[in-house]
Amino acid sequence: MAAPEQTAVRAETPAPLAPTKSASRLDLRLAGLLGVLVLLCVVGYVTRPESFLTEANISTMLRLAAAIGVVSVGMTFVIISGGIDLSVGSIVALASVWATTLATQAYGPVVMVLCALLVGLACGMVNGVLISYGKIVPFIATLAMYASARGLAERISGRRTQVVSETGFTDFFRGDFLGVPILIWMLALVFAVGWVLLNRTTFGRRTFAVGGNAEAARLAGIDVKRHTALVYGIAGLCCGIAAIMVIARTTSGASTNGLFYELDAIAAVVIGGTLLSGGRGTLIGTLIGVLIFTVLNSIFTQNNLDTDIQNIAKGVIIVAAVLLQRTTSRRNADKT
Amino acid sequence: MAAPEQTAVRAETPAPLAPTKSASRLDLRLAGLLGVLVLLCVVGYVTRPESFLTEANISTMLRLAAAIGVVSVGMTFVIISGGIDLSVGSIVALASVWATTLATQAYGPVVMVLCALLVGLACGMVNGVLISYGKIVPFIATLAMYASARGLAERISGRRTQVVSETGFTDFFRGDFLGVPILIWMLALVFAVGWVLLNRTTFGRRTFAVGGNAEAARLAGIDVKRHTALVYGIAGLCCGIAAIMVIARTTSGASTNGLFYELDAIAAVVIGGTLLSGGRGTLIGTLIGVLIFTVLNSIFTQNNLDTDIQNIAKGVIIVAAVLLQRTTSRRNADKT
Amino acid sequence: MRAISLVNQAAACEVSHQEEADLLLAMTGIGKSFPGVRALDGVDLVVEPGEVHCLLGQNGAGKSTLIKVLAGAHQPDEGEIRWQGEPVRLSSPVAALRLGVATMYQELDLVPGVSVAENIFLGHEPARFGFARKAAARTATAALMRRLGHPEIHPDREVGTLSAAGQQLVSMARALAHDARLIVMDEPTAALASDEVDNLFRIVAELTADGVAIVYISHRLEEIRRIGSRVTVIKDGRTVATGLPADTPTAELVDLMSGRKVETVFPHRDETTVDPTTEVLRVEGLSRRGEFADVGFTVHAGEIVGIAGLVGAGRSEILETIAGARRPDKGTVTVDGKRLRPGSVGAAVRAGVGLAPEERKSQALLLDLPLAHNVTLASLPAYSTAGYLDRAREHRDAKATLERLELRPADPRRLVGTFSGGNQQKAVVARWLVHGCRVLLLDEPTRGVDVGARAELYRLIRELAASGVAVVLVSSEVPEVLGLADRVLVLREGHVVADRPADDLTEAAVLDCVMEGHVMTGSAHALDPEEAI
Amino acid sequence: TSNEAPGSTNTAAVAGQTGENSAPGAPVTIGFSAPAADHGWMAAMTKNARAQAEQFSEVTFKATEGTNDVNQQIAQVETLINEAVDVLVILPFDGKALTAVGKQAMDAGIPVINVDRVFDTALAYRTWIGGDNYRMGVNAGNYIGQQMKAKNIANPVIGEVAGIDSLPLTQQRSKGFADALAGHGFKVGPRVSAQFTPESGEQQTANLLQGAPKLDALWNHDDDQGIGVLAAIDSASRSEFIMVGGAGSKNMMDLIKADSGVVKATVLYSPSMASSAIALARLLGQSKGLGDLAEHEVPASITTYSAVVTKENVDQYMDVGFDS
Ligand SMILES: Nc1ncnc2c1ncn2[C@@H]1O[C@H](COP(=O)(O)OP(=O)(O)OP(=O)(O)O)[C@@H](O)[C@H]1O
Ligand SMILES: Nc1ncnc2c1ncn2[C@@H]1O[C@H](COP(=O)(O)OP(=O)(O)OP(=O)(O)O)[C@@H](O)[C@H]1O
Ligand SMILES: [Mg+2]
Ligand SMILES: [Mg+2]
Repeated sequence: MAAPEQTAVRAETPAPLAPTKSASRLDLRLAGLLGVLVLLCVVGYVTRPESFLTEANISTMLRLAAAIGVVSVGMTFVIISGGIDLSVGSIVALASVWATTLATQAYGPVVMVLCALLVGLACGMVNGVLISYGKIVPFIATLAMYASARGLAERISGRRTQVVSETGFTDFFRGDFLGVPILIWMLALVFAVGWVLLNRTTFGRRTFAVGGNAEAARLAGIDVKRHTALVYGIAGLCCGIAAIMVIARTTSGASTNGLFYELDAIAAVVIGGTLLSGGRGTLIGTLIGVLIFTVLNSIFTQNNLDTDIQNIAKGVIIVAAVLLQRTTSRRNADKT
Repeated sequence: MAAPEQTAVRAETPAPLAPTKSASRLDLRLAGLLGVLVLLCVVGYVTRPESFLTEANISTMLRLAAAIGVVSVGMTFVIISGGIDLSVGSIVALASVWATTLATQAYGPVVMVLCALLVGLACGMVNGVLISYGKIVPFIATLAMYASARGLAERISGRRTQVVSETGFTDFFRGDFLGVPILIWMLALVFAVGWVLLNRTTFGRRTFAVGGNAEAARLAGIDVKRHTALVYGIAGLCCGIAAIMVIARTTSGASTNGLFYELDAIAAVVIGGTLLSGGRGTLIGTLIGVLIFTVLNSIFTQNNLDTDIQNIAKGVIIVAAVLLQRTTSRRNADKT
Repeated sequence: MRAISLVNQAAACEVSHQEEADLLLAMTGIGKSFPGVRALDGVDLVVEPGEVHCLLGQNGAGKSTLIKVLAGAHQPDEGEIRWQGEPVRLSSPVAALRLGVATMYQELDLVPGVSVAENIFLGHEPARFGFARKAAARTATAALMRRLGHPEIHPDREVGTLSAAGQQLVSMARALAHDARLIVMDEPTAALASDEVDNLFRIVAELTADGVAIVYISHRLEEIRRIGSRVTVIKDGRTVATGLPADTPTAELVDLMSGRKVETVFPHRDETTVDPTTEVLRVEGLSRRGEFADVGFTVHAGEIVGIAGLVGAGRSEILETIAGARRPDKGTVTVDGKRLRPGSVGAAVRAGVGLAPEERKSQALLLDLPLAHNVTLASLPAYSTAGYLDRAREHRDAKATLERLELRPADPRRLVGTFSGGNQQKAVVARWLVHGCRVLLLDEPTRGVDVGARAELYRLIRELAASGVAVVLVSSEVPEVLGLADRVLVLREGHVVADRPADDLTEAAVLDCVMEGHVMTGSAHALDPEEAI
Repeated sequence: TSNEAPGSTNTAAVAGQTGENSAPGAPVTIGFSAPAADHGWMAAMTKNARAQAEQFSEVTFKATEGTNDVNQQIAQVETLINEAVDVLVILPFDGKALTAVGKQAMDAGIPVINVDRVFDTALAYRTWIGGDNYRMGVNAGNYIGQQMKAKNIANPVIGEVAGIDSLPLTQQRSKGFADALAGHGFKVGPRVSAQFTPESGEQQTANLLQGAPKLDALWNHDDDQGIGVLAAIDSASRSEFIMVGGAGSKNMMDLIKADSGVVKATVLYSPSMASSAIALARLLGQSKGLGDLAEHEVPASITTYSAVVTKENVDQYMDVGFDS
């Protein structure tokens, strides 16, 4: 969208022999972002030295970050591929509701998990097919899903919060493994798998190509439509995983789950340095983006700040973070 | 986002067979859109023949459409210029609160109106300056405003709904002129002024240029930064006008006003055929887009549909409208 | 129309020894329509192994469309394609690539955000179980780049940071990576300087020696003379001649392409229109760190000053700085005796400076807007009272200007994106003509423009100068600079190394001056002046 | 596909099944407008209203389904006025914002029953029925205060998980809570505000618990978000405090009855008021009074009582417990 920057003239002498590594500028951005995160942690520690950097609080923050983190992984793929997904929150709601109906719960935990994943994947694929084969712009197609999926979730649940009585499910997902909560393991795993998929497989590299120049990708023989559909499928699957996490955390499924996830996820991805116009981005940046918002929230709550002050501060901090991040990366870039 | 279209090769025989009129494809889209609107009206009439197309109901629908319609006018400018504004709802809230504090009300209706307009304009200009001179991408800059403005509205109002006791204000804005409610006049006026500004002035022409190719606009001597700032200022001003309308309708100002206006406005603009990537769009399309959503709502209400069904149907109808609109315009294009 | 001669002696000699008379590719009666346009209307193309088959035609004749059909990117409405005698259906780009047809498209078809190696192997990445084997791709890329004579382009480098020439090399490497039997090159030299062109031709020669066939598209006839085996001419979507020898006289080729007589490709200088008493543009001590330093010159009314130099010498940057699009570190620009505010395009435009930038699509045109809106973009204040546009006058003036430029079709309501390259370039010039500018800065005005349209542009530039405008012309084609300009500046690595009247210079002299001591100069074969007609 | 067991009767509270007034009267069309039924309590309100209307054969029920956009709700009420219903039952998203349209209806001769969130002027409604948010907070505060006294805790840390902070009802509840605690010489400690949803309840409580290593009591405004609050408490393995709920969901009452966890009580804010509102609307439409009162007319204002439900009296209130 920031057309002025993007269309800036780029030309280059054939002369410079030093190969500019493709990642270096990105690395600097990430360093700036990490700086913002560390700064926030310092603020948290200074204001609440007794409780902020405790193991318990870190574990709490990470568990809070888990669901939105997983959704943001999927969102990163979508945005890198040049799209946008407004429906993630609604898909989380639908998957969480569908996986916790009495009927589903009766089949036991495995079926509940499969149900959430399948519902997420299916919704994502519907988005993908509408966008790639139906040629509906992503904003509109996922806006439609945004309305429909939540409506369906309300319909299925009768707008009741469905409590999970299936203890096998809650025991497992609310439990620990090697002293670390399962939710945090899941978050780590999704990030790791996402990272490998994005950076180490042909699928991931093609995602960059589709987002960077879809026509070039098509001419190079990539099935852009199928690829686009799959990317939204991945985003949907991530919503399914997030739904499992939300069910585990709240021991219930409700059509009100996942409210505002779309804004939170997009904000985390964009703060993380992924271009909204596609073709460029990192999952590490997204992870840091998610953590920044989580830490911010924790600081606010622990310091007993009013919601109104929280909101005002949030806006100011977003702007400050972006500006700070840019200044650091520019200063360093000048040095090299 | 739809990169394939943009990168498609465009060249032309010196001896073309049929000179394609520039606007014709857009006109066809608009015709398709109008078809959708008419179709919805027919559905409304068939299901509720006794009440749907009555004068009272049409007036109700138009007054409901007024605030979001005005916001959508500003949003159309922003999107055509290649940006996005997520903060419109929050700005409406802030302006409505600021204009209805006891202190403001004490100065009388004129000051209240000016206050709403100024607050809207100021917020818009802050957005604009952050985006153009601060070089923060529109999504992030307006996301920050989205959080901050609502926070500030909560702070100012102490989260209380502020009742307007200034009867001069309510009497005027809730009144009629020549038998038509003032709110509808205002909507018509804003649309007319917006249309002239967009299609008949240098400002509008430059807006298309900045959104279509910011670098080309810059090299042609247009001050792209100042222009961008002004466009967001206009969007803010529209929010101020919408705030006045909301105050008139609710006879109060509250920090909860304008919830989800950003999504509704963007949806109306995009359904109306304006490209999210900028450079192309019409205000007529936006108006029809707003009306489609309003009529939809009225049909749902009058037919006593459950919210969940409403949501599901809304999604389906959005997709259907886009597909329908495309098929009609393609079929007609083939004929010529 | 002249008779079509399918069998050609000269070409036959060059066909590689193993597959004597066997045809590699035969496309017959290919037709393709787009909404409202019949782009191809029965094109025939026959390619033998090991030949360089040149496609000629005006802008919009259908060359790129034809090769997109061949590449599987467009589906033809009618016609037959035979590959080594077998009928084939090229349903997708993959099908064509499998067959052995690799294509370098006219529009750079690279992904800017990813690395050189990934661009080259996009769609056919070396992979194991879906995991990309980056090391393998890197090694192969490095080898390809060495083969192309540019080992300094690192496989990990982001393609978006390369110059146009560098990107063209990556495209080339990608075509080579496919091990193709037929490589299609659509205007590969449009963005290349002469030494890079030599390098490209060396590789073409290597390929044809291996029996690979090349389909070569270019608007530069002298290139066709140097490497072409046979020529096919396309006009309005039809083949009008095929199997012509590469040394067919220029007049004859131009005649076939345009259906009318164009005397010369490059202009000959007439008597000068310079008014030495009126200095319009004065540039003094202009510098930008890392781009150019201490550039100074003056241009008088009616004078055309040409700037020659290698790609990357900083010519575009100088023009952009004069136009206010870049802020100089030092130095001043004076127009009609008034100093311009540095770094403000608006101030420059108001003072009458117009820039026709290098990349017309990304820097000059609003492809989705009508021609009239594009043409008046810089003069909006003149067409409005208190901001309200006088659209009737705007339309009238635009139309008059378009007719004066013989821009076809001169319909101001038509979207710019639907015009051919040459006509788009005229639209850019029309913008400044409408504005009534004092100084016109032209950056590569004839890139990608066909011979017929070129001649018209030259005439137009001359006319402008004659009306008292000061023109600065940047071009990579030395004969063009020499033929048009009254005075020539030669730029090397951001410094002006020569400033002389054009009459004192020959092409060889300019090239010598341009090349001398340049890092990249591997083989300094200058274009032979004889070849350039 | 819901958790509701088939044939379950206590999902909706209904009134007016006995006495003289239960006999069918003249036909009445009742228009109903409420905010979006996006959480348990609000969903129960809508459902109760519908269920109550179905009890009366002569009542035609026109519900416009909810929205949290006041502008939309105004349009919905206007639509109902245009349709000339006999009585309007309005639960405004924001009482002050809908005052004008309420007045418009009254001016058009349609009596308005204002439910819960009160209009700004009595001119805008014929009868108001609703809970007392301030007293709800007071009752919660008093209960906690007494428990703390009983346990002899001198300086208790008392937490609060509020609902949507920008709603007046939340502010009233919090004020009542703070005032009552002050009466016992205590004050509110850590406070967070959630969104009336289980997910937000869990998130906010998780953070609250981290900020407060030790708690003695916790009041949660809403039993629907309480599901999340309890999940967070469970995750943090905390049990050193007592928790009091709000509104009175069936789920929470079951927990109180079982007495196995931190939940010891809940303060009613029962959605049964919606059922009563419909019953009153019918009476208004038929120009009848309330049977047990001496008045000829339906009273102008009825405030429901926010009883504290504890283990001792829970059975008595099970029938008004709503599905969260
Ligand atoms: N995707 C498309 N949609 C519509 N028309 C098209 C499309 N691509 C090409 N055309 C039309 O087909 C005709 C042939 O265009 P083409 O690009 O093949 O010309 P060309 O010979 O390559 O010209 P140039 O020398 O300028 O590159 C032109 O009239 C052009 O407008
Ligand atoms: N956007 C940019 N960022 C960094 N360096 C740039 C940029 N644009 C140009 N340069 C540098 O400026 C110098 C000259 O650029 P350029 O290639 O445009 O020269 P030129 O003489 O105009 O060549 P051409 O023949 O392509 O017009 C080069 O060293 C190039 O690397
Ligand atoms: Mg071409
Ligand atoms: Mg250049």
